[in-house]
Amino acid sequence: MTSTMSFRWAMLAPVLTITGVAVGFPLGYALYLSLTDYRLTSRGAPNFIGLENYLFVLTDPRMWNAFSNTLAYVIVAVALQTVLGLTIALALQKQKWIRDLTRAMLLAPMFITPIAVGLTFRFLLNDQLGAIPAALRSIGISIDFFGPGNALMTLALIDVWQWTPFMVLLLLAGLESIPRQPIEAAKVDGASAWYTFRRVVLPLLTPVLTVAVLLRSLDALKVFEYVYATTRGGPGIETETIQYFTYQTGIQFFRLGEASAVAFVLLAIVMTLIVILFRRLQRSAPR
Amino acid sequence: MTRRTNLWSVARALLLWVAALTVTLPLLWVALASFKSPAQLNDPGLVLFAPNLDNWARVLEAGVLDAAGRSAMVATITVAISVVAGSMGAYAISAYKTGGSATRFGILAAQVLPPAVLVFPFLTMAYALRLDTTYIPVIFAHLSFVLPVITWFLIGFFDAVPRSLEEQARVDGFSRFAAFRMVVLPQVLPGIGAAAIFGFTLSWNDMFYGLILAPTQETILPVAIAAFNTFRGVELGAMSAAIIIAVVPVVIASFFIQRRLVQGISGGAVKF
Amino acid sequence: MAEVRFNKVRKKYGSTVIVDDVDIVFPDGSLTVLVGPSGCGKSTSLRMLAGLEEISGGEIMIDGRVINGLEPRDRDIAMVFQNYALYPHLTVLENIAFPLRATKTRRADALRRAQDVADSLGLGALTSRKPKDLSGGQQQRVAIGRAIIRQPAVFLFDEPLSNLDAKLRVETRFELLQIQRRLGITAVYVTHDQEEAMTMSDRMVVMRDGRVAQSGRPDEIYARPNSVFVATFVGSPKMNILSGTIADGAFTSPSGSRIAVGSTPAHDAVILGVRPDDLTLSPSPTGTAKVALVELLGPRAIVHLDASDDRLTSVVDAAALADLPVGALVDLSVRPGALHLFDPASENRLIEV
Amino acid sequence: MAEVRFNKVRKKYGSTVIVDDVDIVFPDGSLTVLVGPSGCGKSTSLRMLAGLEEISGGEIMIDGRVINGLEPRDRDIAMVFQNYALYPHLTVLENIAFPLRATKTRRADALRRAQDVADSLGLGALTSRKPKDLSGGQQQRVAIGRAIIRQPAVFLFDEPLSNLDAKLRVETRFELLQIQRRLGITAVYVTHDQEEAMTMSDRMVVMRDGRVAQSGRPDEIYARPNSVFVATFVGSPKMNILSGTIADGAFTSPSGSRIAVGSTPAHDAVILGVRPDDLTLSPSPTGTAKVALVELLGPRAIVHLDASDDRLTSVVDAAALADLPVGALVDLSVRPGALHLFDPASENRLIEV
Amino acid sequence: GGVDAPDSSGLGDIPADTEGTVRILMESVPDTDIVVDLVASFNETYPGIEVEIETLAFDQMRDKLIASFQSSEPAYDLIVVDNPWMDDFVDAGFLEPLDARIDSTTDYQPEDFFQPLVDITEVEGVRYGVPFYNYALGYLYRTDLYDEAGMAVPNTLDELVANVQQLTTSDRAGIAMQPQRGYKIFEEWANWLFAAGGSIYDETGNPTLDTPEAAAALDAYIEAFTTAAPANSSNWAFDEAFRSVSSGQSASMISYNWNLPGLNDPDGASGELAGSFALAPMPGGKQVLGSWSWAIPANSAASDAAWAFAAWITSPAVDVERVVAGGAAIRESTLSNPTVLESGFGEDYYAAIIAILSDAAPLSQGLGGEEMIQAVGTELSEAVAGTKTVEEALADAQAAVERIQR
Ligand SMILES: Nc1ncnc2c1ncn2[C@@H]1O[C@H](COP(=O)(O)OP(=O)(O)OP(=O)(O)O)[C@@H](O)[C@H]1O
Ligand SMILES: Nc1ncnc2c1ncn2[C@@H]1O[C@H](COP(=O)(O)OP(=O)(O)OP(=O)(O)O)[C@@H](O)[C@H]1O
Ligand SMILES: [Mg+2]
Ligand SMILES: [Mg+2]
Repeated sequence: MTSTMSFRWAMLAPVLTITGVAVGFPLGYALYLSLTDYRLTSRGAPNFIGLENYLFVLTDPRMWNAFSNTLAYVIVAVALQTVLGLTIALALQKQKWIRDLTRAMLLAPMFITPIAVGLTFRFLLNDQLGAIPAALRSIGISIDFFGPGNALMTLALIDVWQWTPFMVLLLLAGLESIPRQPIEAAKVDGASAWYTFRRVVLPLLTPVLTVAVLLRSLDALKVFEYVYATTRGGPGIETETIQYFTYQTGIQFFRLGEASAVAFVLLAIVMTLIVILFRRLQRSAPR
Repeated sequence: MTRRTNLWSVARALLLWVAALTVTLPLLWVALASFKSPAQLNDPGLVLFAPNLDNWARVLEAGVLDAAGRSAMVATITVAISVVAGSMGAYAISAYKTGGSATRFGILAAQVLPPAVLVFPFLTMAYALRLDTTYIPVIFAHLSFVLPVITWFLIGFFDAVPRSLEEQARVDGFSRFAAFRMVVLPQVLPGIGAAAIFGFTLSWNDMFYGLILAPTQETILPVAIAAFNTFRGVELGAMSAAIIIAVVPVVIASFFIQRRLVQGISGGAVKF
Repeated sequence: MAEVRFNKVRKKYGSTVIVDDVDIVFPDGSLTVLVGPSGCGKSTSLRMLAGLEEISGGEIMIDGRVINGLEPRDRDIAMVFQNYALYPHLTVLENIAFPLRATKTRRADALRRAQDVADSLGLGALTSRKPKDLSGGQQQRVAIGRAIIRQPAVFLFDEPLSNLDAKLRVETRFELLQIQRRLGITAVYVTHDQEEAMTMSDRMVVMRDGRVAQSGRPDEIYARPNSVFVATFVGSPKMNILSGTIADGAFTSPSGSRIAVGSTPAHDAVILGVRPDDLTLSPSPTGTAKVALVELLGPRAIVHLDASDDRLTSVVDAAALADLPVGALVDLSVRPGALHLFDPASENRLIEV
Repeated sequence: MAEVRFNKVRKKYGSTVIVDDVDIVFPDGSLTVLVGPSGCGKSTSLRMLAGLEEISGGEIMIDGRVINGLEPRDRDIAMVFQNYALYPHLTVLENIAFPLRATKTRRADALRRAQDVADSLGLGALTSRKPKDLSGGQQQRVAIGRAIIRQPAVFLFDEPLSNLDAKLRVETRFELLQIQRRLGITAVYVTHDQEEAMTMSDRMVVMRDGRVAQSGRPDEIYARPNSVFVATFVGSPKMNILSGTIADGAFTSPSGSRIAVGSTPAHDAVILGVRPDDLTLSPSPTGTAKVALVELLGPRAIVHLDASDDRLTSVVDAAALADLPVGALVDLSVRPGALHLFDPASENRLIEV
Repeated sequence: GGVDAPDSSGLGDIPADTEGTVRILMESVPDTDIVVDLVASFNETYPGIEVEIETLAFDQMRDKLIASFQSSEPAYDLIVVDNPWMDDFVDAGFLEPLDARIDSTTDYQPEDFFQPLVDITEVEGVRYGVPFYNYALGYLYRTDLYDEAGMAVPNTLDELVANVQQLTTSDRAGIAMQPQRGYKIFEEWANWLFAAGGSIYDETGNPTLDTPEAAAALDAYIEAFTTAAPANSSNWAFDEAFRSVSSGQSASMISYNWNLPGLNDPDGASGELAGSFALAPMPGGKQVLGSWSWAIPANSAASDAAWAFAAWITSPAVDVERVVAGGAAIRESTLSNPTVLESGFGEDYYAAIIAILSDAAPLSQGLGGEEMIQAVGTELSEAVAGTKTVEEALADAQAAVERIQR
């Protein structure tokens, strides 16, 4: 029906308009900058240099290092959050006692600006000043949380602390909106709790779960504040993430054109990954 | 009921306790820190001490409350716009698979691009439109990531609403939009609530855009909090107090929002 | 108020044709029952008429106007869905009153009228419940209430009474009929209940695999089904069907079953249909059929018979059962004039016998 | 395999009692039909038995073991839900195979058996569809398939055939019965279909407002309903009920309707019940009742009569209709021995007449 | 002049009746607070000039400052500039040359500024700023512990390592170090480099980071870190080190000279340990210098008024007030001023500062200062983390600096 078309586009119009302005313009502008030698310290029109920035960043091992750091970080953080978030959401769903309070409490970490979270953990995890190493020492464990080999995982754990609540929030809402009947049917069909969960609850939760993982991954991809507040990319370049790398290149070192190129390389890779993954998922989805 | 059930409920309670402690202990530490003097701050084990209000005085004097008010305003406007536009968009995407991958994923672009790259175009725009003394640039910058997130957030929820409800409403004499607003939307209220809470935190927590795009002298909360991270060290006490100011009201608000929304919907859909 | 017309209407899902060039006329003010086997396209036809399903070909017209592209709300239709589709967030009363909100009725008025409708459907005490706290039958009645609160041009009912008990079903059916008759609203009614189909309808349309198999007055269709399919589909228990030959006032099947058919002309190869009610049994020690099973239905009973390789059923008065113990041998004959003959190749009805 | 016993079972939602101290025995291997008006607590009873609803009081026992606290999966039960409750994300085949997969049957085996079940239910061609792409009746059959693929101790059927057409319904009913009989599985069957209730069941339980109104063999209940409620609920069209007096072989209602009742002893005040099939009409110019409406049901017809202020129905052979045009006057009499008398105060059955 | 003039008048002496608003962006540190407190007294001289000071944390300030340069409208009229930015800002034309103003300001005594601070404000012979405050480093140590151990302040790098090793006990580290990647480790290690006799640049401005001196310095640095620094401190920066020292968990640190008053403040972080800290120049006498300078943006809307304020606040008389209040030194004369010696933080402290400031060098010269610092800091961090050998790290650092200079 033709009205279907016009209706759906009318429904999309506000999002498209706002994102068109709020995303489209900066995006286009940044794309333009990525093709120039623009520096923050340059005044007047920058020079158009074609793909030079792209050639440079694509061959820059530092960018690829930042990329793989970020990837490792995202995978570890989001995987942990998903598992923990789902477990906690399931537990919370069944909880009766002071449930609203518990729910609100568990969300608290989300409401702290990440830079403050990073700073707080920088001290909480400090060997001499922090409570956590002190507690660990009492059971004979000594870890250099931000030391070589550990720092990236520590940052991922901070991310887990702050953002598992997001997973809980989303998945809890998702769990509450899945129909009860199939679950009852599964019980009667003799399925164990685990089988019911795996074969009924999980598939029905897939749309929400997918969105949760997607959003969280994209957000984790932007990890900057924790790095900034704690390791500044060290030791060595172990925790240099793509965002930190772009920030340094673009703002600290003034080379915004080059930083924009990094951003678009990232965008291209991420979008390709998302679209491929979604095609896969869509094929196996219930709808 | 049975032993297995008991075991599971014990495990569940245990899990929730561990989760609650993991969340609260660092916050408790922060709360304690906000009452400590600089010397006391260096002693992690110190729990019993004479609380001192210097940090709080310092934070109030630094205008953190005003900053919180400004942040709340920016976040509220951002979220209000995002929820309205986002729920409509999410519905269109969910129900009609509209727009193909280009539209669906395109709106996520701002979610991937580093703020460090996007902020200068925003700034240029703000200067060009002479909006640099208003909050509009900040709100726009926040919309660039909150709106897509809320839209995506809601897609999964709209997916779960049976189409027959909307169809019934249309047969009952409503336009598609009225059917959406009066029948479909209420089914996803918990999702909208969750999305709004999340969108709010994204805006509430953003420091970078706020720093560069907000009007001079009128900092928003994360900037104010980050300001305690000075060249001469982190003012842990004051920052802790500011964190408490940032967290407590939002936790309380989300408590009521969640409770209302969950009560409002009272269970899922029937018979489809 | 409105004549509805299907004009070569067609519906495809992908390459599967679900509704295949259907032509039907629903006369103004009539109630037409749509019957057919599960999956034959009844719901799909209603949904196309309601505007919920795109039409792949042909035209649907209301009062001569093609409405193919029209939004449901511009079609002035009320519908009871097969799966109820109640609004989970609204109470019973609000569910019923909901369509009035589209017509900008004042809230108080709407709720008062909804209360009346609820009362008439025996839901008066449940008006403040949410759908999930209702039984299946109660939910179905709410769905009916929601449809009848308006006075649309066309009513669409998709098995609206399937979850009601016999007593309530008769009452509700009566209620629906009254409203439909009083307001002269054209109604299309899908049902699986033979009694409903026979008693309610002005017209009956039998569908099969997305096509119209036969349409007409229900008693006509019952009396003169135009194909084996319609013959076995309409009427319960279903018509006995046998292939064989007719000669000398008797039908004989290849396996040897014998049924007396009176003065019917001879046929070499024919399909014979006889409704269980028209198959009379006379106990006889030389009978060719044997009583296999007797199902008591209150005043009557269904007698299942083994006649050589054929399995036949007959409906007899419970009073006659004494003579028909399981294992008894009987002679079969057909009540005069109650014989149906079909062509063995096309399975279509033969010219009147 | 299993005897199921309800022992003062009670269910409350908040303060509303939905099932009220119900005692029922479902003998091992029997099929018991549960009937009752919409909302009387049938589904709730099944759900309690399945373990989906907590029991507010009393005990449910399977084979003498109290199962109140048991998880559904430990009760060894299969159920067809009133609303189907299919798994929306699984195909038809996977839906049917689910119970086997859940109990650790190998995938290939499970799917093979599911394919057999699907074929037997006429779903063979639809096995790779998702539920949303099925018609109502097809969905219901998938739900049935899912229940019968296992061999549980107890079958629970909640209106499993309500969305099937008459023909398919008879076939499926037969299929279900065969499985149940062959495996000797205790079955509880909720239905609104009188024919189903009468023909399928070994035992019938009539519920009313959360209580058992009567239970016993279906033909017994039909023949000797113990209350006006059961009398009118079982049997279709429903029993004619009149209050009045009996004297001199005739019943007279206050408004003056007269029915010949043979040699029944006199009663001052009594409720008389007579099934439409047992009410015989003899056209007579002095008849006390008038034909108001005739509904043709194929071989028979329902005749609606105005007798003074009472409205009565009678079922007559279609052949007899010629004598009964609308407006004709008739005398009423009751077939011998087919009279039901109830106490006007308690509405309970009077000792045999 | 006299009124707001977008184009600079270049005047040194600004008339007292000048009117205008000076918007200043400053870092939120105690030195800024002192400046803020002095504004009232400035307005006694210049009643028509309104001074609006916006303060931000270091990193925020930098981002904001750069953003403000993008605007066509002037956002700030007077700014403070950190030394690594100076060349880049000048190169971009952001700053107004101040030679004329400095030279024509009556009684300004620019030669009184410590020379290393002035050097930083000079790009290719032109001065673009006047010093605001310094953050030169020095060796901060616990006198009580040194006395207890009978040790003297180290004079060589080897002595430094030996001392801190000797000061290390099971519950106290000999030296709290700051090996955080980037700025921090470079800023700290450069002091070791100077102490080893090395330098960052040679006379012609070429980097000299892969010299034997540098290797020795880095070896010593790593040795001290592994043997005398607190456990698990590979990510430490200033904050952690300061807290460790002030809480008595470390015996010494290399840090900004102006930390001493804070450490010795009984109301400060050190509590009972206050008073037992002292400051010394690095072994070898040369240390790293950081410095903030006042500068006037080229697009300042009130450059005269801005200069009036900058010149006033850095004038010899006001400087005394500022230093007495706790501000970091910029003028030699101030440190020998009797008022300062009496009411300040003690003669020893000022003597040490004079020594420190007379031989100190910044981390970077020329364009790309920030990037150069980060690059070297990264390589040093690799060496400490053990992912590169000392030689590799230094060679890579050298190469990185050469690349950035190009
Ligand atoms: N959650 C609930 N809260 C309150 N009342 C409920 C709830 N669920 C069901 N009921 C009520 O309990 C009664 C019994 O419901 P049940 O579903 O058992 O009826 P039923 O006999 O199966 O009826 P039907 O034939 O219509 O399916 C109904 O009156 C229903 O309204
Ligand atoms: N989305 C779909 N894709 C493919 N086939 C479909 C889809 N929806 C329905 N069908 C098929 O279309 C046919 C007609 O369905 P419809 O619902 O109209 O049947 P129906 O006559 O109402 O049957 P019932 O009596 O069982 O409700 C069915 O065979 C069904 O399987
Ligand atoms: Mg249907
Ligand atoms: Mg029910």
